[in-house]
Amino acid sequence: MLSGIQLFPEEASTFAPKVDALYFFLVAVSAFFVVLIAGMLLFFAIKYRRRSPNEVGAPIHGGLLLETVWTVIPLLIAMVMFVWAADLYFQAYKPPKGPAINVYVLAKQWMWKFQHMDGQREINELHIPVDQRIKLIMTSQDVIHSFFVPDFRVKMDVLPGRYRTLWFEATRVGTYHLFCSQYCGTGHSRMTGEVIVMTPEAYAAWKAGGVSGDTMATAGEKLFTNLACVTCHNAQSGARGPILTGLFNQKVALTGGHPVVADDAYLRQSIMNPGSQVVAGYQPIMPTYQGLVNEEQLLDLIEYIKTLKAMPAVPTVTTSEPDGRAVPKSSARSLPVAPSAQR
Amino acid sequence: MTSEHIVPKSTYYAIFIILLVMTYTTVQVAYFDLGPWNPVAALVIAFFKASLVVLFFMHGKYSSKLIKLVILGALFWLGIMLSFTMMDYLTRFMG
Amino acid sequence: MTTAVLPRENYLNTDYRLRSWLLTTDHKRICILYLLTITMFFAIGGAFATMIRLSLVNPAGTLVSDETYNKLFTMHGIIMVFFFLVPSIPATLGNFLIPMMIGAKDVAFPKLNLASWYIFVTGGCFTLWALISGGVDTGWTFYTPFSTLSSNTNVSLAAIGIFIAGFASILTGLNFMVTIHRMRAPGMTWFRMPLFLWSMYATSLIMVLGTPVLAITLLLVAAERVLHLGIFDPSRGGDPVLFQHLFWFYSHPAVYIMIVPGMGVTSELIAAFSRKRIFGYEFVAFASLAIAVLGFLVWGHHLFVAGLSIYSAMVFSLLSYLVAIPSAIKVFNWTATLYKGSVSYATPMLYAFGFIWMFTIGGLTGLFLAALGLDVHVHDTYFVIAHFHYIMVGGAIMGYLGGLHYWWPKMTGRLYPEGWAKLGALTIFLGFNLTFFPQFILGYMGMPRRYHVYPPEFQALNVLSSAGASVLGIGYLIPLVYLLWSLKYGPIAGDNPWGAKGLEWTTTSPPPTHNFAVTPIVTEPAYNYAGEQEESRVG
Amino acid sequence: MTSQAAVAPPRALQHHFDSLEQQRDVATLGMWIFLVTEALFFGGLFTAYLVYRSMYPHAFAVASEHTLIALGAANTAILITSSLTMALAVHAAQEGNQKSIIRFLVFTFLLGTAFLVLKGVEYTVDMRDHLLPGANFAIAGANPGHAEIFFSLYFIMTGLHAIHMIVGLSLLVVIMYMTSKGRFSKEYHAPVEVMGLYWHFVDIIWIFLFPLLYLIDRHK
Ligand code: HEA
Ligand code: HEA
Ligand code: HEC
Ligand code: CUA
Ligand SMILES: [Cu+2]
Repeated sequence: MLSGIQLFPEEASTFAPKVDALYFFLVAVSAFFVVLIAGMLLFFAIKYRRRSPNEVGAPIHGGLLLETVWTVIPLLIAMVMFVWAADLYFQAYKPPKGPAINVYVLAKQWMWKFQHMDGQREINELHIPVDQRIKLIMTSQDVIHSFFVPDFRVKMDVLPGRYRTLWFEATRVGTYHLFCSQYCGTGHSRMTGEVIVMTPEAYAAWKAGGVSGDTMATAGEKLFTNLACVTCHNAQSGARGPILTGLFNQKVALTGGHPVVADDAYLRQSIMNPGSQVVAGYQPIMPTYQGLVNEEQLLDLIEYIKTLKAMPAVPTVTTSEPDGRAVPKSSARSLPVAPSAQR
Repeated sequence: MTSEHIVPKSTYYAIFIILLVMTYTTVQVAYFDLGPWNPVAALVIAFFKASLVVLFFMHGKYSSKLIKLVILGALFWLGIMLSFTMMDYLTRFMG
Repeated sequence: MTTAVLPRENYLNTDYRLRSWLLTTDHKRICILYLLTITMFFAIGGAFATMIRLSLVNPAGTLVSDETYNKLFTMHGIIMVFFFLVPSIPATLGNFLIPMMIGAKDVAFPKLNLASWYIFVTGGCFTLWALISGGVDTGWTFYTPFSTLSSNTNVSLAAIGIFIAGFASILTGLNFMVTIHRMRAPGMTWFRMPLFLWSMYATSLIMVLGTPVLAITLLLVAAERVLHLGIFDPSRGGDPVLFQHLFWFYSHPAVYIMIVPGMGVTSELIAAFSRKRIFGYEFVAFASLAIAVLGFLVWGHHLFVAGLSIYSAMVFSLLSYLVAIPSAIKVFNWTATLYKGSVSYATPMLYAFGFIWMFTIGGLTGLFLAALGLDVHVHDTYFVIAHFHYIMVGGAIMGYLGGLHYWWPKMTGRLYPEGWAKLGALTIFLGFNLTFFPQFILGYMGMPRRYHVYPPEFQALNVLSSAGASVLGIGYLIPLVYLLWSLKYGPIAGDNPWGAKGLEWTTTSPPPTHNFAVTPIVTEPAYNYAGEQEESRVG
Repeated sequence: MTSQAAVAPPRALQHHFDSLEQQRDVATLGMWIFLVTEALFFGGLFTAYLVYRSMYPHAFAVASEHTLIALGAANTAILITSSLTMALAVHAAQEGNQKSIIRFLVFTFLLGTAFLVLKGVEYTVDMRDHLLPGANFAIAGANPGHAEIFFSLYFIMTGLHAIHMIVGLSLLVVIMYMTSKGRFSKEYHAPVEVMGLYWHFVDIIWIFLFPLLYLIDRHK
């Protein structure tokens, strides 16, 4: 598909034509001003060229009307650009509610690792179905990287210690470049890959053939047992740690701090640095798992915790509700409040 | 701005006493639980102390308009740096 | 203009010993010192650029290794920005002209002025040392945590070098501000000042207010590397984006340090070569100050995809559009100045045209980048590279070269050869556009910047760009050669070869050490070519 | 400077100025602008501090309790006193009283030195208590990473302040020497004044550092 001299990227996502429309508007405005200014410069330069060595220019000082015109008109044009572009940005960076395929992205020097809910793991290749919303939950293991698919017109920096969410919907079957666009060291320009957009059928076939192990949630569940998390986090009365069911996306009251929402970053922090955010009513006895779990296992654990809904047990759907809003607000966990918490 | 203003020594001593008292106060205040007002109190006092130093010890009060402008400029730019940076951090987790 | 000999006594021939140069406090000699130093840095930076372009001819990147390539663009960026373009116009033309234009004998702090040069050279030596002893590979932006935790090159050394050179910038800015406030000749009110001075004042303001923040930021990076402190370290809960805030708090305003002086020069050139007062003088003057102030409010536009809050991004985008307005005002006023002027096509004027045109293109593409939804696509691609080279190479350097040609007769007493100069200007213009226009297309197609190897479909445009760079390189050599030649063989210029207005043209070329035989008394506004009486105004 | 030859104008007048008045004015303006740059220099650190304190209020509160408030408070008092003596030195200069200038400069110098000595003691104790960020860092009751950020800021901020003190002390020595050579008079004493501005500024920085680093949440 990439043949000959190409001067324009493909439009392969729902977002791409929108960006291109804005781009063409800007090109048009720019062309207009460039031609206007270059043209006037040349025109005046020729028309009023110096005809005798001692000639001087006319005594013109300025004009308020003109100044106003060329302040206000560019300002208005600029405001159009601003509003248009800001709207697009919010579309790109605020994931819409509703079903989506979640994929975890782990960036490291110098490769991309993808983990699908069903357990498929890929390196530098991302298989996705066409015409479906994809949500990437991305983090980095070392330095800053950036996830960039030009043909989709999407890009987002991937930061260590933070989870960021990028979404898109591919509209065309094909293979597209994936670049790391934030400089990340020696192999930066080799930290590339491919996004393979497939028909639903092909995608289903790929998924069926490609399972290399457990789903993320299952893998997480195993870890939860193997790492002895269950010894403290269980439903028995007198358990030493808070019950984690339905935790995701709920407000958590903390000792000595404002309440926070239990998002991906919070869960990660709770496991890596338990002491930093101590749930109100509990003692800071949970050990840190820094060094014991790697970023990938962390993602599994988090995915497992997310699936712990107030309802039955481990769900196996690939299209989990984004932001876990499925949990009714009323089913918020009852926090055991020890008397000591009421300081 | 042409003729130099000589501040009487008594003013310096008075400011000095106020500064010491404020230092004592700020330490004492820190031991009271004022909730969110603790840092506010500490900063108000610090700002007050700094203003006294600028205005009297550094003769800010008696200086030319230009120098007053320079001082305000510094505050303004510090304000930009602090507020625009915090603008990011305070709205990151909104919606 | 009758005599064909150089003035017997001038700042160049008072004393020929090296000592008299190295210990001079004469702002004009300090200008020459800077001129030599930054030309050297430009050549070094240009050499790196040549290597970059050579390597990019081949998509497989076989010419140099990945590490080397990364060091190439890092050192290219660092040297060009901090050691060439930031000091370029202020430290050379600014130094030479500010006292002359306000009718003073020297800047406010002559010794400090010399000290600034030594500080600059010291910083330069540190950076060159970092370069020779293995290089740096962080990009000129030093993003953490790569620079603090990952890179194992001479980051600290380079950071310290920039830190030191930063103080030269701060002290120069401080010196200029005080000079413009306090050293003006009788009658030289603010609104009689040439626009170059307004632009230098605005530039100085940015240098003084921005550079210290860069200094502390780089110091933190060095401290994190050397002392293992943790300010930006994500494994301790530090936020790498905070580094970006602090870095761009300086580095966005710094882009205006690089362009506003060029704008000032362009104002002078347009006025002198159309023999006319700049249209809307006050608007152009205040536009400089507006850029300086607003320029501090937009740094977040470098962080749109970096993890900035989207609301904050919106504010920064809005303000980025606002800061474009004063630039627009300037462009329109320059154009309007030509109307009913007496336009000459001398080489400096050609550079002024080039400046306006290239700056307009560069500036307008800045609007693409400030557009939030679009920046998501073009951020960190060659589109950005093309944007800033259009402004910095097409704009700022053309302004610098134009100014250098215009004041060359004043600085040296001799004229450059006009025919060669026009050829040089044309070559630079063509070479430049051939180099950087294809990069806009490359960028929109998605070629990321700082890429050593790239997919083969980008090759054609890259080859075109490299071809342009060769033309550009030759273009820069032309002025270098004939300007050197003119030092000895150029025709004697006389006091005012252009028939221009301005105090600097009232003294001899080259001027005497104390600039003016008697302190001038100013009675008319700048650019009074038409010989008007001034409506009375208090400054 | 070069103008020793000129007889009529005062010896201290540099050739490119018209009057001592202008010269003094220029010197103070220059110093004030320099102090603005210093303010922004520390401003970067204050920004970092504000960001992290707002992110990790708990860790900052806990970590701050480990600073030595008695030494910090004593040092605050010392610096304020040194500012007083510095102001009095400038006063003496304005009155042309050579002896007083020297006397007050010496006081200032001694107080400044005392500050640094106490600070040194404090650093020693801090390091003994494992508060220096790095491998040996240890703290109870807070996330060690976040507390390390606090102490990184603590050491950088107080360290840079201390460096400014050292520069100030060196400049004091120069000014004392100039005074002893009889350079200053009622008419010309700009260097003393400029020195004073710098010294007070360093004091102001400390006035902010003290509550920010030592006084978070002492009431626990
Ligand atoms: C001298 C240098 C210089 C100058 C003057 C500018 C000027 C501008 N820059 Fe640029 N910029 C850089 C140097 C410069 N820039 C550099 C070096 C980088 C990259 C750094 C890096 O990452 O390494 C960069 C990156 C950069 C980005 C970040 C891109 C990214 O990384 O994703 C953005 C985003 O907003 C931006 C915007 C602007 C804008 C809006 C202006 C405006 O000031 C331009 C204003 C001018 C005009 C608009 C033209 C004249 C006006 C008219 C002809 C009238 C018509 C006008 C309207 C309709 C409004 N620039
Ligand atoms: C002032 C700033 C400035 C200037 C003038 C230039 C000039 C040039 N730059 Fe660049 N450039 C930057 C600032 C600048 N640049 C920055 C900040 C970056 C980003 C770095 C980063 O990502 O970190 C960058 C990055 C950058 C890249 C992208 C690299 C990448 O991302 O992978 C490229 C690629 O083409 C490039 C090319 C060029 C070229 C061809 C020139 C040409 O204009 C140069 C032409 C000059 C010469 C060829 C020298 C001519 C020689 C002489 C006149 C003298 C001979 C003298 C003696 C013998 C004494 N530059
Ligand atoms: C020694 C007992 C213990 C073990 C083992 C333990 N935890 Fe915890 N955990 C706690 C306690 C106590 C708390 C509440 C106090 C706190 O927040 O630190 C907690 C809190 C949490 C929270 C935050 C809960 C909330 O309501 O906000 C998460 C998430 C968590 N643990 C996950 C894990 C995981 C995953 C593991 C295993 C890899 C694990 N824990 C192992 C005791 C433990
Ligand atoms: Cu990863 Cu660039
Ligand atoms: Cu910018």
